[in-house]
Amino acid sequence: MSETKDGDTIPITVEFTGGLEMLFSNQRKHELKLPAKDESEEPANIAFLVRYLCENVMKDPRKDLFVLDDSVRPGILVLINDADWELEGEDMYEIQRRDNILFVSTLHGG
Amino acid sequence: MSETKDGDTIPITVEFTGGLEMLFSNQRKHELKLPAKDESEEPANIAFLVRYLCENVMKDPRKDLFVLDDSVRPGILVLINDADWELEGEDMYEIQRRDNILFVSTLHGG
Amino acid sequence: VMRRSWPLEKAEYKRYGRQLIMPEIGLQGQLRLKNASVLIVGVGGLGCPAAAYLAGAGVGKIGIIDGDVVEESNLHRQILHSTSRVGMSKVESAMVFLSSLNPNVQLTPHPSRLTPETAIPTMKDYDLVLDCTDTPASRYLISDTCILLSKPLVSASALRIDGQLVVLNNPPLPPGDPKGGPCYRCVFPKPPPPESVVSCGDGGILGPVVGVMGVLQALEALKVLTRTPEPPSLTIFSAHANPMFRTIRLRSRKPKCAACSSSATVTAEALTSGSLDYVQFCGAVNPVEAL
Amino acid sequence: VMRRSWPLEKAEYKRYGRQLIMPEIGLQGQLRLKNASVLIVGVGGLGCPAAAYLAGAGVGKIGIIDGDVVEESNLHRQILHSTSRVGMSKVESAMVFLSSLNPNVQLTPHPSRLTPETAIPTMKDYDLVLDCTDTPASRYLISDTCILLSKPLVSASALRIDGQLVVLNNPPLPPGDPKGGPCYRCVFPKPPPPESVVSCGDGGILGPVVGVMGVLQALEALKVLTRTPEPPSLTIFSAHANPMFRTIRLRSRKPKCAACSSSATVTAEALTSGSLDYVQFCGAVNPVEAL
Ligand SMILES: [Zn+2]
Ligand SMILES: [Zn+2]
Repeated sequence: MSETKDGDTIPITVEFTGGLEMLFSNQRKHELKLPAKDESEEPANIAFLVRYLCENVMKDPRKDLFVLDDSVRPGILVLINDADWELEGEDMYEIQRRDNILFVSTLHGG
Repeated sequence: MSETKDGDTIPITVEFTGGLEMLFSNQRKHELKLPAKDESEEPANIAFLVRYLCENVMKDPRKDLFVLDDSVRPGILVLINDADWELEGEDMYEIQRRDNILFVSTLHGG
Repeated sequence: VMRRSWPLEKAEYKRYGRQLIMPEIGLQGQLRLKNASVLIVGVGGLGCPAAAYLAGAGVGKIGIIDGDVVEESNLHRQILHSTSRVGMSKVESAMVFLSSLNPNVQLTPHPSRLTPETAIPTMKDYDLVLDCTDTPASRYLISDTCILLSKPLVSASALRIDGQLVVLNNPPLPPGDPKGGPCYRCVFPKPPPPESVVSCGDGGILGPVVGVMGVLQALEALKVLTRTPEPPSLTIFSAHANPMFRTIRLRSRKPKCAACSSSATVTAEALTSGSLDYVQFCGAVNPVEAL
Repeated sequence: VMRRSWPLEKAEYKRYGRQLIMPEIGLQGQLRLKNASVLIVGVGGLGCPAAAYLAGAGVGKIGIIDGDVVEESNLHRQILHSTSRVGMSKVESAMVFLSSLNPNVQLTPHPSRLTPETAIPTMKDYDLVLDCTDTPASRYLISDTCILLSKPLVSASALRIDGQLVVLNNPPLPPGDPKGGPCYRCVFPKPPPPESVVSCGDGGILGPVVGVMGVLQALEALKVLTRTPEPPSLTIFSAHANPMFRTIRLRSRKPKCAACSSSATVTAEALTSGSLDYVQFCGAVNPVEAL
């Protein structure tokens, strides 16, 4: 996946908050060059981004704290340019250049 | 000033907060089409915007609560796309399409 | 019957003067607050500041529900309590503070945990509910009950240096009405896996972080009581991020939501009969401590 | 000399346990807080919550300065005070609250207004200052003194439904060093015309609005005491705006600033001799009430 040509990547910002950053090397903000096409040569969407993050960015072995059944686990909100992904088409949303994708883990403490 | 051709205006957002909105019909957010050139046919800058606001948008007669000596009065911060205007060239800054210009009156209460 | 010539007592004009002169509140708004009743579920890190500012503002009736007692480890963030009241029930301790801040407020103590059996009778007499609790199970229970009773809900949470705030079921229209505000299940249809849930006891919490969220709950409560509803949004806070606050546009009601849609399966009967087992639903790692 | 084997008392581990387990604070951070001293100038709407959360967090020494007495019209937002303490000095009332919340904190009362003559001796023994006052004159005086004494300053203000927050002089490098954080005069070189200045008494204030700003001051204070400085920014808050919070990037030190540049005219001599007349400088409409 890292062998795509330079023109074939999309620059995006991915952010983690609510404790999820601990699964991603304790880094809240990641500037990424995401491959423009997924494994089936379809335009990269959120589902592909989640797989890509698991395989290429996440060092923590506890993948189940981020994904479940090939999708983001319950209790994580996905926000595309500061809007709930439900407003944008959920994991079918096709990622655009300079999109900001924010993963928020719900908190329960008080 | 309202007779410029349509292509000769710049769409911008002007916002007022900290009490300044009371001088502008109690409206915090104004979507404006600012003439692209000032009275001397120079590109519109912040100094021109301030004059334009005084003459065309501000209904309140107490102009001295907004301007003093042809500039924004002391105690008002001007923010261009969420940065202090001192970082951008103060009132000489040339306004760009879709700029967000925020006028904040300092508060002193506690 | 003689009509009173002044809608507020003389001392109330004095006490609330700084709010009364604001066009955003005014006499009208102050009377709405005086006639309102708010239930605060949990007087911990969130509930303490929320209760203080709502009592200060002159909300007429405030109910407080909590089953815990004050511990020394609470005091860095639960600022209504005090060292000499360690061991007292949190509800009783909060009553001491709130009645000395504003004796005009009618306080109702509920010194026990909210359960599916007690939720409807406890919550039904209030206009508005604040979720200041700390488990997923209690959050689903409170949201479901608010839908069943048509109450708006101000929900906040905090952990370590992060916080979240959302106003739910506002406007509080009947289940099936898509114009009502979303509920907790619309936003989180499935509970998080129990191993992903971290409490403040386990993960830690910085006092001003949960404090900010609690004060914002009080503010949202005042807005719900005095203004028209705004589109649903989630405020997320992170003390070391820049900017610290971020506001997210949320979805409207989910067409198939288990609680607030026309095909809802959460009913008053299911709730009170105990057939909705929230601890089971949330799969608590340690069910004894949950809810 | 025998070295103690534990850097904190047993009761402190218990009390601060929820902070100690966080990597952002830890034992190191807690010890920094314990060894720190913070001066809170003004225990009104901002100072009350700021003082409560700093005392809760275990800041070792807290000084409180205020010349006012508690009034009934304060209580909707100044939640440290209470109805039975109306008429007591605010400093004394705050001491009652804070010592009962956390008896480990060493409290120093300064029951009088800060003046140009008293500013340096009052502020010199503290590590950090919180400006929780309510006039332009006091804001310039506190900022100037912080520059002269090389103290970082956490400044907040509020009116009606709006609030502002800024950390100044952080890092607190000597005047003339452009790497130091900007001061109040860098951001506001000239005072506002007096007719544009509105107090909370005249304009009104919503309790949770000033409350949020005060809690955020406590948070910024904890960050100054335990973390490296961040680039200067101004947080602006407006309760009815969407989003409610906005963060603005601020300028660095102004090369010709009257207080913090190499050509500064604000000196310790000028301050203590009374030649800097802040009330005059700010042109108070009603000088008796200013400062
Ligand atoms: Zn729902
Ligand atoms: Zn300066």
